[in-house]
Amino acid sequence: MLKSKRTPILPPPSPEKKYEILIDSEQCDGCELCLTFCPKDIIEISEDKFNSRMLHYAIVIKPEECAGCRQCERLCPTVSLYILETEIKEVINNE
Amino acid sequence: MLKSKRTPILPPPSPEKKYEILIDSEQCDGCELCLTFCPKDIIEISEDKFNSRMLHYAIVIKPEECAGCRQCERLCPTVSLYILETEIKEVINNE
Amino acid sequence: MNEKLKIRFSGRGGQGIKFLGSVLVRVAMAANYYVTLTVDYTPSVRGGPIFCDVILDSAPISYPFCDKDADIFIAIDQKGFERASECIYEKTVSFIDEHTIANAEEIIQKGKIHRVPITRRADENKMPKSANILCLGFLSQYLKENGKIDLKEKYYDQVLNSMPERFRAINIQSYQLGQVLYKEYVNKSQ
Amino acid sequence: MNEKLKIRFSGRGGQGIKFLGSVLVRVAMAANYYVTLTVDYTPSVRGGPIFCDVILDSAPISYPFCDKDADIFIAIDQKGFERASECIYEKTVSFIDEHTIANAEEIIQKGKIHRVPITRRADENKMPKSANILCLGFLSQYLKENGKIDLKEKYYDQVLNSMPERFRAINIQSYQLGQVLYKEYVNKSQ
Amino acid sequence: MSPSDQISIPPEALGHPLIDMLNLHRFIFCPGCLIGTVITSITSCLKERGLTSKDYAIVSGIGCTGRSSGCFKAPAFHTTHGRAIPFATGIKLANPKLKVIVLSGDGDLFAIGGNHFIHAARRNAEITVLCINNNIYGMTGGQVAPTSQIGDITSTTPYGNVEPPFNLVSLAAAAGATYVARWPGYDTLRLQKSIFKCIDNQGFSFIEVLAPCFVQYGSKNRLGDAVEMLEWLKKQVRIKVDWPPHQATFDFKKGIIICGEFVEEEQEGFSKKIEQLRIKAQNKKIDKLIKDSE
Amino acid sequence: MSPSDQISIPPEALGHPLIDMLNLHRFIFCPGCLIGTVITSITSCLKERGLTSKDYAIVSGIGCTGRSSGCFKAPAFHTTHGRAIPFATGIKLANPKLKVIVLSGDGDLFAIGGNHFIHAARRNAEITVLCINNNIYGMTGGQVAPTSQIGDITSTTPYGNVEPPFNLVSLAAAAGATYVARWPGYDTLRLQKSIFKCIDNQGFSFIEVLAPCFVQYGSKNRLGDAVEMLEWLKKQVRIKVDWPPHQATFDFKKGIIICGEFVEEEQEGFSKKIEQLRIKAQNKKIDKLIKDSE
Amino acid sequence: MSKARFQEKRILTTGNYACAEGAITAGCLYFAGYPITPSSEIAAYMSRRLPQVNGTFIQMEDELASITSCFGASYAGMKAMTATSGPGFSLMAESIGLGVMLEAPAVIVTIMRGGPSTGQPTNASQSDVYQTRYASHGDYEIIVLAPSTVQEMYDLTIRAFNLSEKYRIPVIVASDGILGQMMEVVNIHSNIELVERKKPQVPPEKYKPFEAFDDDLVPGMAIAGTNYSFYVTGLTHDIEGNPEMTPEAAEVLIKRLCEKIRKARPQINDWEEKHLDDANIVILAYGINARGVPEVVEQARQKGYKVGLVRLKSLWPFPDELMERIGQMGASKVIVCEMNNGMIIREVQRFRHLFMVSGITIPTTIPFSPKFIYEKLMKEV
Amino acid sequence: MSKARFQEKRILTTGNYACAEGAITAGCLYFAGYPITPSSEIAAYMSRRLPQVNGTFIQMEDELASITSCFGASYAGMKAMTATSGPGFSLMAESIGLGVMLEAPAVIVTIMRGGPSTGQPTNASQSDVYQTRYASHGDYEIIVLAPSTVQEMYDLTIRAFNLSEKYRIPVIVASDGILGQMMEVVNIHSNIELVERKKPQVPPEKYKPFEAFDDDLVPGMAIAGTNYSFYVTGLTHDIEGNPEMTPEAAEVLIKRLCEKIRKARPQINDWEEKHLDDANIVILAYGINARGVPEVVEQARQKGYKVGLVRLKSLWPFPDELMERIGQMGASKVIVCEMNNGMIIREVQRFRHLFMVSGITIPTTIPFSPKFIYEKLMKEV
Ligand SMILES: Cc1ncc(C[n+]2csc(CCOP(=O)(O)OP(=O)(O)O)c2C)c(N)n1
Ligand SMILES: Cc1ncc(C[n+]2csc(CCOP(=O)(O)OP(=O)(O)O)c2C)c(N)n1
Ligand code: SF4
Ligand code: SF4
Ligand code: SF4
Ligand code: SF4
Ligand code: SF4
Ligand code: SF4
Ligand SMILES: [Mg+2]
Ligand SMILES: [Mg+2]
Repeated sequence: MLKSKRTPILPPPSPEKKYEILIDSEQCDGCELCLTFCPKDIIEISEDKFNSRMLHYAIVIKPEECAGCRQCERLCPTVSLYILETEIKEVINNE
Repeated sequence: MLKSKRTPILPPPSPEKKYEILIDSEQCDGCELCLTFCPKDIIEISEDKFNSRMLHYAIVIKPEECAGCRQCERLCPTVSLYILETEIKEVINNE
Repeated sequence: MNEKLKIRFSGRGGQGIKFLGSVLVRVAMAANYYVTLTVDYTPSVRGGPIFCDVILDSAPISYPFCDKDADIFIAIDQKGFERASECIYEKTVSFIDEHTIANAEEIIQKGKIHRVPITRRADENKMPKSANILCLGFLSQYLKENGKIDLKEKYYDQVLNSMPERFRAINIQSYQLGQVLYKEYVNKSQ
Repeated sequence: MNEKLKIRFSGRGGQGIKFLGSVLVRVAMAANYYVTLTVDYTPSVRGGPIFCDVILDSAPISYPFCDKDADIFIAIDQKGFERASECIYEKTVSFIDEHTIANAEEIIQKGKIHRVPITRRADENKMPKSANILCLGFLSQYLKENGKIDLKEKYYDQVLNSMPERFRAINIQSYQLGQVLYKEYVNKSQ
Repeated sequence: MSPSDQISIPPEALGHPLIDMLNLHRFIFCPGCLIGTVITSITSCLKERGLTSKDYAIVSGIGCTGRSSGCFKAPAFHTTHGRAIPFATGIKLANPKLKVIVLSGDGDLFAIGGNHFIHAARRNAEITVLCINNNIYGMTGGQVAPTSQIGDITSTTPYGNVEPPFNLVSLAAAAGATYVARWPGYDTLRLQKSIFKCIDNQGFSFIEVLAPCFVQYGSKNRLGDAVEMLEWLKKQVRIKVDWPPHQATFDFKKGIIICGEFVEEEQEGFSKKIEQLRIKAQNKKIDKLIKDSE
Repeated sequence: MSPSDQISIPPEALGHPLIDMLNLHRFIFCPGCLIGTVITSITSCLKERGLTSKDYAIVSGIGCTGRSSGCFKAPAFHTTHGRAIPFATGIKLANPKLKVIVLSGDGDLFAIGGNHFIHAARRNAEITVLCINNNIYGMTGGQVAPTSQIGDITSTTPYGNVEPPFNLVSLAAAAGATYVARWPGYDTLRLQKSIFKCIDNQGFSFIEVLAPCFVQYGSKNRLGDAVEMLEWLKKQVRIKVDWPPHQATFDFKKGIIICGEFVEEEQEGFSKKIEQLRIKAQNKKIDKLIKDSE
Repeated sequence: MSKARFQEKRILTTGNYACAEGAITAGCLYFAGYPITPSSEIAAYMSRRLPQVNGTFIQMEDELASITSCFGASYAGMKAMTATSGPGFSLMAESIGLGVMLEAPAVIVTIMRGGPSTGQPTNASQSDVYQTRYASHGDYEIIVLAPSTVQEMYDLTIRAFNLSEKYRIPVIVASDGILGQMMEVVNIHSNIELVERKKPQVPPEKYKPFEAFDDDLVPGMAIAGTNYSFYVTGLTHDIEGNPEMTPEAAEVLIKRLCEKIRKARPQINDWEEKHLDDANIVILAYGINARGVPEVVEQARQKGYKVGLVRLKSLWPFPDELMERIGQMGASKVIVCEMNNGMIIREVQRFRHLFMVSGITIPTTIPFSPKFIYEKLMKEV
Repeated sequence: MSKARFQEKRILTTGNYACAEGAITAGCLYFAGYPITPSSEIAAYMSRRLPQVNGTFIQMEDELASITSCFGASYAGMKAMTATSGPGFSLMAESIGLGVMLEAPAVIVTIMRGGPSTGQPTNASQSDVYQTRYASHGDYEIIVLAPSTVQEMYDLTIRAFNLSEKYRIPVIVASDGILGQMMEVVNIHSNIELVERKKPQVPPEKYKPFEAFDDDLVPGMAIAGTNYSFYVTGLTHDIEGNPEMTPEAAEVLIKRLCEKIRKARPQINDWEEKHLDDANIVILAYGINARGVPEVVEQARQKGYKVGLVRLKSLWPFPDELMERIGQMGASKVIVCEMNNGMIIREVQRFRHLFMVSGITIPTTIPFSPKFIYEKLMKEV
């Protein structure tokens, strides 16, 4: 495992937004890029699960801490990962 | 004709040497390079003579003033011209 | 009559299928057979299908491919399987990975098909990259117990031991794992 | 019978031989003949040999070269002459430059050979580069006086006058010089 | 969202915002290879600029990166090895309205294709060239590239490479490119900023993207797996502003790679100039010209 | 010696000191073309260094300058258009004792042959490349070259050239040449000094010799005859010392051409490095290697 | 097919200029080339003419770039052309294969000069005839036309564009140094048929770049800058353009690519014939070297010899059917005249079961004169 | 001719390695190449081996450079080789002509893969057979060998060097992706005949680089770094190397260059034959695709069919004499089997006056299996 996981890009704090990290595990290669560059250690590679190509894929371990910086999304080389952003206020209004 | 004929390369003064300018007029193209860059105006293109290719060739008009800088020799693109250098002293000695 | 054996291994790029074949032909050569190894592969990015045919013969070999006449077919990847399975005929014994290959039975419908957890076993043993040599051990055990030709353990040993030091231990381990898997498998299925 | 005339011009690169040919075919086209012009040349550095064949015919032309059947051969350079002279046969009338070509008589030995001071005359008149159009004038005069076909002065005029302005005067002058040369030459040699 | 939920999300359902602009089945790169990252970076820039597939064309040569063009849902061209740039030039000149992007490998663009690169840069042809510099020939099995460093072990330098690499940034600048940048492939934010500039630049633009191939380059030179190599790369990267291109050091041995934007110049592009020629030409009389050239 | 005497001196009798090293009948250049001058300059340097034809080889590509190799009495090679440098590289590597000189045109070396140039420079292959830059394709009838200047009229730019030229000096430097100079062709003294340095340099050396073609370039751009053009050239030349290569302006329109020596570096040459590889290789065991690669 | 109207006229011009003007007539708007004797005048002419008609001329850094950029331009919707001669054609070898695979229309003019290698740059030859057919690696069919007159330099260049658009394939006009440089009168017709490439036959969502719906096996061609997205590749591919690495995929694709040309042979093959009905001996020639033959045939006929003439105006695909017809019509011998060491004669020899084949095949640079051919003929009658 | 001694041994290796080791055996000291699947292992092997034997390996910037630098090395006295596959060979087209003109010995290995264009890089094919013969412009003859086994990859590479040195011409070894990658046992013989190029036969003052004194029409070759001065050019030249632009010069030179190979056909042509004496049908194949044929022939013979076999080991110059012999011996049909759309079959068709010709010519990437050939054969008997 890596010693330094942080990238210099700091996520902007944003209390009004909620982020969902969506991962397509069939598409995911388990390459670890997303988690390596995530400033918040939110993603992990599953130790036991694997997809049909026998690849252990990425899973989200603490979605609530996501800062929405989208570094993972931009990096994912297989287009498997996507940050779904919802305005918390709006959500409340709608309910 | 050219306005400036001088090149920046000055011939070294050399009283003990004599220079003969040998030109192969069959080989000469009459291109004027030698005379253009000669600092002493020693060569000219013949106005009336021409060689078998109908080219008016270079002739020497005042050989005695040649400074032996060999600029003409180095420039001649047809290897038609050659400066024969003789040490005047030696010549005297030999005589 | 000639002693002759035709084997096809298939997988995907990066699984070391060609290496597996080359180890086997080396063993066979040590055991004094004529051998050929041919490879069918795709560019080395992200695991395209690959298969290789190994032929052992007591006489010189002319045509070096399986042509719907493989004695043994081993497949450890879906795409490789799909591309390679046309080698099978009524007498082929196929060992098909249990996890990585779907609907093998539908596609093949010929010969004898065994499902074996090859890649899973390698993965479980933390050496997913050694599934190829695991296959070798598996095959050697099969040949010993059922094959037309048994290449003799000592030749396997000889070749495995001549490998560069840094790979030797893991290869021998995978090889043995393969032998164990076969025995387990046989126990389970028979 | 067809009216047909085959002419070859030869010289060296830079003498404008191809241009000469192209002017002549233009004249002939104006005079309503079928024409072809073919060129044989070498790279444009320092005057390699060049020749061009002009064919005028009252009927369509198939083979566009002189093939030991030139009616007229004009040569103004040694190398060009050497390369081109095989067009000559018993009936060819050759006009060979007096100064630039040696031993033409030895090489040709066929047809009628005239020696003409073409390049010298151009040089003397300070237009060494116009020897080609001088040839045209010379030829036109010859055709007028002796040729199988006379292309008529008006067509020459028409083509010469349609040239770009900056060349027109000198070309017309050279053309006339050529005509004069022919007349002088004829007076001298007959 | 719990891990187990994820297994069933198919790509379409995932709703990735770029999915409509990409052909996922043509992502054939090794797990962790940044080629995929660069593809999505370009795609998001195109999307953000509001460009659709009728506005651009993607051209690549041959190699791992060469396979990238097929990943774009667009007019996408997989040409011959080294010839992406002239192909792209043809497209651009025939339809100057298109944004033409060349995405190819270091070997493709700078070994066999080097001449086209310098000439397109010289001409200031309005194309954007992104080079994925993985320091090796990935596709063909890890042979030395003109970007491999001295001492590198590759399939064809078993005793260590003795040829100094090109500095792509200096070369591009010397050849005349009007936009030149270099970024590590993981630095997607800066990379995307740069891609925007390329798209907007009215001349030849070049970005060198660092993405050393862990499969062919890393393994032979014992630099670890995909992630370890990026970490190793990261330590060497120095981002500079206004740095002169001929001093844009790229040296794995010294551990220094200067990144940044090195050239940013406004120069009228080639197709614009051709447009002007047409106007010039049309002011002359046709018939006269035909005669002239006869 | 009176003019009339000269007519009868045949080349042999003239006793020109270089006559034995040259093939006069292969001087086929236009009267006043400096290609001949450069040939004799090289020859006198070789002679002065005491080198004979077994010590060197001359290679050229195709073009007017391409015809120059035949002028040398030496192993002399007239190759294919653009390929003089790889041919020369082969000679050098096969026999590193030879001085290998490439003498070719700007189109040959930098249009079609540009890639070989930058790669040989990068490798620091020990060859000397002299480019006669006449700003045009001479041999084929005056088409635009990558050295023609903006606005130039040529056979293929009847409305004026719109492509900026390469700066050969900057390009050579950026590609990695270890000796780079530029001289006007008439400045034979400085040129010869430079040629000596090339011969002595243990790496890739490059001299750009300015010799605008009056036949194809001069005439179309109304710059006068051979002599007038040189005069025109002379006015623009500025000789500089220690000038950085990326600022070596060459601009006929501004009338400034910076000449001088721009790079002079000691770097071990390519064939020397290959020699070292051999030693390395021979310390490993052959049989083991064969097995490795199986 | 569209009719275009031009101003009828007669111009005296060279083969190279006629070729270039033919391209303009055909609608060529893009020329990328690299100068080479004896083709350079085509580039020079295009550099003047194209900007006048809103076209684009570019002199590339070499021939590799020239041909490739033509395919790029073609895929951006322009009719594109390049011109070269043997050495440059050699450099185009690789990308010609790309053109075949991408099914990109483009015209390549090659003005044959003396070879091999640099050879005789200013001289003519017919020694690149096999090169035009087989220079590129892999199995492919290609179309090669062979003009004999300056008029045909014009006409066949137009035809080359038409065939290229129709069959989506690079078409080669193989001329030579003499024809390129020589001057003759060209009649510019007022009514010229121009062919435009087939457009996509389905909307963008359904479009597959290599799906051929019609009998001609030619898929509709989308171009960049429209609403169509497509991926085209030099790799063996399926109808969607996906790289496919199976033997079956290779067979399917290559067979279609070859078959679309093979089956169109009746439309493509073109020749002039004379006196074939009763000919006992047929002289077969093409290009500039055919110029001496008509005279010979007339002369021989006058002497009572039953001699016929075939002048090929298209060289490839080779007109097998014509050979068979010559056999059926009863000729007992075909004499092939070519300015090379024997190329087309090898194709004709494939029909030695139908007639004897002899050749006047000389690697020279001047077309055979009527006298020379007649002499040789007399030895064969 | 010299005998070289090597350590006798048997090694299990791939075709590409065997080829490379064959080159080393033959005395190759220079390799310049550019990687391309499926030939790259040759370069990789050479990069290891050459420095061990004091040779030089260089990976060039492209194939244009690779082949040209081989000719340079050759003229500096080294035996030189390059290896590539179709796309790279296409790029070598121009300079192959240079090699022919300079009469520079060198060996070019082409490992055929699926084409055209990028095609199927990892698959085998035989579709570059015509390219090996005709890629370059101009009239020339060339030698092409076609190995069928890994052993022949070794043997024929050595032979390629020998022929190349003997006739001073680039010699091509045309193999394919399967053979290059496959493993078999190679016997390394202890006694191998090696040929070295003819040296200048006169002292430096009298030396003319293209003057051939002997019947074989091969001039002695001077190299750089000796006392010989010489000028060699790709332009048409006289015996001194002076560029000569006359038709006569072209004819003289080209005829000699072609003739030196044509007249050596009996020495160059090489094939394996079986059962020709009484064969009614002959199966002709070559390269990897010949591997299935022996089984078929034996099987057919067992069934009583008079089937014979010819396996070409050299493709070019094409063995016309062999065809004539097949005709004389009474075969009524020749079936050509090749993994392409029909190439060598066109050559064989030139002998249709002697026998019928049919073909199994498929642009596939897998060699024909015995079963498949047998089936087809049964339709022909
Ligand atoms: C003419 C030709 N020569 C060689 C090749 C083989 N080839 C394919 S890709 C490649 C190099 C790839 O390197 P690079 O461009 O760096 O791409 P990468 O795979 O590293 O992304 C080579 C040599 C080819 N396809 N065509
Ligand atoms: C492959 C190829 N393309 C084109 C040519 C034609 N050609 C010969 S020389 C030349 C350019 C010459 O220009 P340059 O190198 O500048 O030499 P110069 O004549 O100006 O000295 C060209 C395009 C050729 N011989 N081979
Ligand atoms: S970056 Fe993408 S492919 Fe890699 S582990 Fe994360 S989600 Fe999976
Ligand atoms: S957006 Fe991605 S990288 Fe950023 S914090 Fe959330 S999970 Fe981590
Ligand atoms: S050596 Fe030549 S240039 Fe110098 S002064 Fe004498 S004649 Fe003039
Ligand atoms: S430089 Fe040489 S060729 Fe020119 S005029 Fe002088 S002597 Fe004659
Ligand atoms: S081989 Fe290297 S460059 Fe190619 S896809 Fe794999 S990691 Fe990426
Ligand atoms: S055309 Fe120009 S470059 Fe060529 S020889 Fe003449 S003057 Fe020199
Ligand atoms: Mg790379
Ligand atoms: Mg030039």
